[in-house]
Amino acid sequence: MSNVLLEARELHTYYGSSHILHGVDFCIHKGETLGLMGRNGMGKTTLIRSMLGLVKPRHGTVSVRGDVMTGGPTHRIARQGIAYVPEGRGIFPNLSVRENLQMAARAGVDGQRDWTFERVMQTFPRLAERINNGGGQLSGGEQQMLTIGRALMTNPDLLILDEATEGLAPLIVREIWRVIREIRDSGIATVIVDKNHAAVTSITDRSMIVVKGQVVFDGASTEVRNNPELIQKHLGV
Amino acid sequence: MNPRIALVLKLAALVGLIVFPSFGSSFYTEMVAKMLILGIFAMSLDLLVGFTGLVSLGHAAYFGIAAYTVALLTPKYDPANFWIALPAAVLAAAAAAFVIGLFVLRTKGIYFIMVTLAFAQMVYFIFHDTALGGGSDGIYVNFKPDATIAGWQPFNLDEPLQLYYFVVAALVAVFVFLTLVLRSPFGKVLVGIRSNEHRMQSLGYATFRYKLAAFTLAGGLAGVAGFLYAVLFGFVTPEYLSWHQSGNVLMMVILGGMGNLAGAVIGAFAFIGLQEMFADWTKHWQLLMGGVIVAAVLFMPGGLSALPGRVLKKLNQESKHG
Amino acid sequence: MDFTIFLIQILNSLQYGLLLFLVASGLTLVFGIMGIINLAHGSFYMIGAYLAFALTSLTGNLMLAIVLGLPLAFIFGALLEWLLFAHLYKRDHLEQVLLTYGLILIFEELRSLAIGDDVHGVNIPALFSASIPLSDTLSYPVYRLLISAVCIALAVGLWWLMQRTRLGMMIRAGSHDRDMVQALGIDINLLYRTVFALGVALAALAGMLAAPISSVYPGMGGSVLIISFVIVVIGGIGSVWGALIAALLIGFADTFGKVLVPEFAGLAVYLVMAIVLLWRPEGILKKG
Amino acid sequence: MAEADLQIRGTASAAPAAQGDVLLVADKLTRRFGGLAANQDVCLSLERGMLHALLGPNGAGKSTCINMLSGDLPPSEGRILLRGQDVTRLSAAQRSKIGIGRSYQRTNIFPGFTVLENCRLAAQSRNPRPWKIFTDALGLTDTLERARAAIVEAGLAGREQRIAGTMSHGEQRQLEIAMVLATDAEVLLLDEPLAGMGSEESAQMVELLKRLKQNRAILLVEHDMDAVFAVADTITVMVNGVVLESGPPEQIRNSADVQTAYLGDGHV
Amino acid sequence: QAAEKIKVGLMLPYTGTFAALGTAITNGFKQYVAEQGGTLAGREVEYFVVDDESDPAKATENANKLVKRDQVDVLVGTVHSGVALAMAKVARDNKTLMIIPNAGADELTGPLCAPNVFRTSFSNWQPGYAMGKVAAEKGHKTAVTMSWKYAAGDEASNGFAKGFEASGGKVLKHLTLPFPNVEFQALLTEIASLKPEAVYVFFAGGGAVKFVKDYEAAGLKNSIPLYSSGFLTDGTLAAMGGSGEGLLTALHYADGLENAKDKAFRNTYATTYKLQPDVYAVQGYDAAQLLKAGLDAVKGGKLEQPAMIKAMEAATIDSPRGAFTLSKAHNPVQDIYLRKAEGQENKVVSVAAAKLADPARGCRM
Ligand SMILES: Nc1ncnc2c1ncn2[C@@H]1O[C@H](COP(=O)(O)OP(=O)(O)OP(=O)(O)O)[C@@H](O)[C@H]1O
Ligand SMILES: Nc1ncnc2c1ncn2[C@@H]1O[C@H](COP(=O)(O)OP(=O)(O)OP(=O)(O)O)[C@@H](O)[C@H]1O
Ligand SMILES: [Mg+2]
Ligand SMILES: [Mg+2]
Repeated sequence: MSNVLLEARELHTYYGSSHILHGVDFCIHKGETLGLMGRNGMGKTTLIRSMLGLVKPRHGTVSVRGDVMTGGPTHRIARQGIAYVPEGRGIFPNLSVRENLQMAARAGVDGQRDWTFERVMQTFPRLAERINNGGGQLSGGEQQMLTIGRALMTNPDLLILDEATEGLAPLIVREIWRVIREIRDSGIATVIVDKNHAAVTSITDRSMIVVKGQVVFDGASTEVRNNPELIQKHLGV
Repeated sequence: MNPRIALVLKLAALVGLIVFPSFGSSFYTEMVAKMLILGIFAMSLDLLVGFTGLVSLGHAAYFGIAAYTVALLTPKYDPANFWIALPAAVLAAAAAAFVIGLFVLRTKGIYFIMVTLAFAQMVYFIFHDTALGGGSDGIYVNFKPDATIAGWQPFNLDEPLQLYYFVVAALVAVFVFLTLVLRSPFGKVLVGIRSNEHRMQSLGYATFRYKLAAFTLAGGLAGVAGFLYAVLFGFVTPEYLSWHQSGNVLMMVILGGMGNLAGAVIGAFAFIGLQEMFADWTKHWQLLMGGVIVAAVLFMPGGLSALPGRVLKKLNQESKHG
Repeated sequence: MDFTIFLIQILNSLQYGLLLFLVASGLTLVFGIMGIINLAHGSFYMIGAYLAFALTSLTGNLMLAIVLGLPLAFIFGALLEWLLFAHLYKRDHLEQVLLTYGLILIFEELRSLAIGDDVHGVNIPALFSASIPLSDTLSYPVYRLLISAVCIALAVGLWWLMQRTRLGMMIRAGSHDRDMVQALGIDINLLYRTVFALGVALAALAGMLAAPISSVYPGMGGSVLIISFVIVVIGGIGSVWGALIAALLIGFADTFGKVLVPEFAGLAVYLVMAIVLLWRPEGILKKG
Repeated sequence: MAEADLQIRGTASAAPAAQGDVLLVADKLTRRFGGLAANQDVCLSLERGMLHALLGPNGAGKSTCINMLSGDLPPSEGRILLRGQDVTRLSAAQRSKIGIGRSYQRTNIFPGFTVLENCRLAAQSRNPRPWKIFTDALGLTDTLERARAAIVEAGLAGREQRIAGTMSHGEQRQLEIAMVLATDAEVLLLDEPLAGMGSEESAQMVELLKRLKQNRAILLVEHDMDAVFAVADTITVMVNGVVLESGPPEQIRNSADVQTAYLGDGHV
Repeated sequence: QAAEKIKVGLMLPYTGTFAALGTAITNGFKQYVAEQGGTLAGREVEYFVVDDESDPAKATENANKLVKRDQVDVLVGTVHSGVALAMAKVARDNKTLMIIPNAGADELTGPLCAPNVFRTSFSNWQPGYAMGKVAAEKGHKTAVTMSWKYAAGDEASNGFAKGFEASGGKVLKHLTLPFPNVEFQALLTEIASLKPEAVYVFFAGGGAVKFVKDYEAAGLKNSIPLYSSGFLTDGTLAAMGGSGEGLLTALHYADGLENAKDKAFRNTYATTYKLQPDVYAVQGYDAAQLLKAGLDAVKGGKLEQPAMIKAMEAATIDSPRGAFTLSKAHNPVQDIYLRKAEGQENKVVSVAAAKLADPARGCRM
């Protein structure tokens, strides 16, 4: 059996009549860490949402663990061990912190229950202090932690983090990078979208750069790190 | 839709309305007059629902208060003075909206819907349960208001045709008035409130006052409709204020397409027109009406006024693909 | 008012309040928690009452009728959700208003075509047809007390379902962000279908239980609709306890309104609602 | 309260840049949520020409502080002074009118409107006669110009006609800033303006902040330390609702307390 | 050359709460026409039907539909008083003949009476007054009245109070509850505390069923006798499931009248419509009779209203309820029966008030 977890071929996605993704190929293997980079509005989020079936791609295929599941249903794709931390936070403000976590809890595809409520609490002690508060009452950063914690409660094999460190204090960010490394070491694959390129390239194995809905680079992260022009050209730094 | 086409269509509709009485019988003329009045009523509600985002389920209260004002101002054996009755009716409605608005505008969303309903029900019961306006049986307006000033009578509402044109003129006036209001900075603020009231506040708009102004204005315009309705039919019943009436006018607004003044009028025409048509066909007309409404929701998102745009878009797409 | 009578009026208020909660319970679920605006709630109540009438005539026993009727109502609800409501979640809430308004008309007509426009009665099951004497002239029907008991059980059950089970959490989450719930691997469509059907079944149950005391007549749905909305809103959307408290409050307002200020009894309920919402613009027990 | 009294705003651009001109003062602000004191006796002062950064770990109370200053949240205790006048009891709208503008950490825009209309509405709030109901709003040319200028400054040029809600997350964050700029406020309270923006946009924003602060007073909450140290004149660090330390950037960078509580040592 | 057709506009409720009543009235009307061989006074009858939904807000327009659009010669309707009032205005304004086959608002043949407006049913005052008399005759000294808070309820209760107090009784209190609220418990408790010797109520339809059931369940049926206008038990006894047994009500019609006319009427009705006739069917039937009386006056010629009105005013209607004439105000002068509910029937007990005429206060005609 191949160890490709999630794969997209020739994806074309539209919002109404605007063509956003122009034939994107994507794949991620078990245990791999992948950085997804690009300027604002280039289509990173759209790519992720297309693969999860939250928007329906007009052409192309998405396969999960080898099964074609283009366009959803989202919950079945997610059940294949894929967890998603959306940009701009997707907490449920009308649920308490505890409920936000509990409602998502389930065993992984192989029955693993590495991530328990207690472990999430240990990872984000700040959440433990606010456990009975409504999700909507949390500070921005606390909400971000909650979203990540909630994703982990599903014991995923692939964790997709879309700007997961947005609004987090430097200490916590560092903690998150540490957790991601730990996750990688435990064999969970990760897709990271983040504006901190240095961090992304240093903890990922592979990097992709998206420009105007097309993949302009897909290769080892070391290559990006050693090639400032690449960053300069496509990411504008 | 292209604004120019829209304008042409509107003018064509207006011409249609003007020549209509020469084709329709007096009964149909009266029916169209009724639809136009409800069109005014629906536009006034659309100012709240479609533009300001305030879904009022008690709008019939202001309509009814104006109607009762005419009825109570009309002596038993004489007509009321038009120049007193109309302003009095509109002011009474606006004043009621202002006072009720002071209370209800403190709530939001679904709560707002319910509190407006509650206040309207209170007004309803005042007219239904007390002898003030003839109680549950209603009250007659035996004579239509007289517009004579100093011996000169600019128009005579007793004359069905003149009444009809008066209603058409009122509709046009309200339409133009609201169009101008919505184009103004004030109107833009209302639309902003609908989209994101909180941000409006932090941008420096005292939103409560704007909402209160809109609520009062809408109440007053509903009063114009209520006045005309009482004059047209000569009979006022508490049912004019019932929540069914509020619900119906809301349906007209949604069916026509919220946030579109012409849509509100179209909604009123469609709602009443379908009702009439089906009722003529069968005793079980409500079944057909219900079916049409359900179908409209499923297949016509955005209401009737969004339909031409959607059709055009579809045609465009097809011609592109073809 | 002498003291015994006063106590009896309090009992009346409580009992009526509980009955109102029963009627509003389906709406609490569908509207309060799932966020679906359902004007056809009254129709489901009416359908329940007519089901009770039809099935009681068939089986001769209300209890049996309820046992048969509940699954029917549930399936009916699931079908409706699948055919109609499922298409509207992403649209403006007001389109639900329009849709359910259309449904009211349809159901009322279908009822008229199928059963006619007569008034019908359903007998109280023999088991509960006794009365308990309260004063020299007045006694209290056991069946009403039974309904009150059912009502309390329902309130507890609903509360438990919504607040204590993961299912409840998922539903509440779904009312806020359907996409996110799906992305967590939950089949939101199935979930919503089930809960909507449950809401319909609850409304029908209310109709079935109320049939023997309220009788079964055309237009009966309309009378419960507004009061149910009032209760859910006063209670605070999303709160089962809030709805219960609101129902009791309305029970008191209505009962004492009729006795103490008969001229304005019609206003009483709405006055209470207006006052509560002006005092707490988000209901008595607002949920975050 | 007559709105006219409150119209004593000085137009930021017209006033000469006078350093050391204290505009906004937070005097012992306290805010409790139930048992939690999200802010306790917080004192801050914002001067014209200076950028004051407010740092702290997540949940420290930074947004709560901004909410109190902007009028979104009433303080439990304490006072807020604008140009020496007590404004504690004014509503958010009134404060905005007299020159306090803010951006939100959680994007807070008009999603159904175009970018231009978003900013035009912001600019229109400065219209001296907002109640005129028969003038064409789009005919108010200076309002329109101010809106366009703000869009350009926030780096959204060319995207005026995009529907705000259909833009990417980062673009929406840019719009969030553009709207504050369009109100032409003298005191800017910016809650994590750089969050969600790409590196290029961030860099532009830092330049913008440098320009803006010349004749305004700015309070900046931000977790991007490179940006903060590039623009801040004063830094206050909060932890658990109380001010831990306040002073010039160098002092903060070297403070041991701040290191352990917020910055952490070592790098990624 | 056949005489000109007569255009009859039926404006009745065919949907909503009163749908069954509207149907019964229509059936009765058509039955009489059928008995006359499908014609009235030799004229073919053309029907125009409008469902008034019992909605006063639409009433004027619905009436106009018949009067202005269809140009009917006579307007027949309706059940709901508020709707009937709006109709009467249209009839007066357009000088269209109108026959009211049910709505009982006193005003219609009181202050608002008109030469061209007739009623073949009753005024709310009539059964109330008759019942008041009977209650007092039965030796009750005190009574409580109860109804929804609307005009019909107030009028019926007033009638009762008049009849009761004229014969020496005293009404302690008039209890009301908002229409159409059916939670009676609070007021039943109030009755129990007032301890009157009799209770008079005015309810109909679903509310009537619920009231009677609640009255029994509260144990009041055995301690305080309940009296009512006949609508309480007309068409509702089956639904009451025994709770109504033995109730005394007053109305201008009853089961078991044992007159030939009634027997024939009932037989035909039952065979034609596969339904038992009720008071509403009778009222519809009599509306047709009254119309025929008018048409007879103009033979096959032009429909001259003055002649028709004169004939109608003078007519004696050979009704299944027993013959009746019309008062000056055009309301029936009729026997009001005391009836007792037995099984599904309201059996006549006696005549509660013979040839009772509505006082028609305020009628200037
Ligand atoms: N709902 C929508 N409707 C129409 N266009 C959209 C919609 N959502 C996104 N877009 C457009 O699609 C393009 C890609 O957006 P996307 O959110 O994928 O960008 P991104 O790379 O994730 O950017 P960011 O870093 O700012 O999050 C943008 O130009 C955006 O304006
Ligand atoms: N409405 C509320 N009810 C209860 N607690 C609240 C409320 N709003 C904020 N809090 C709590 O107050 C504390 C401070 O929140 P605040 O949003 O000010 O933090 P912050 O410093 O902005 O954090 P971040 O950097 O994560 O945005 C947090 O612990 C938060 O959970
Ligand atoms: Mg993105
Ligand atoms: Mg914050």
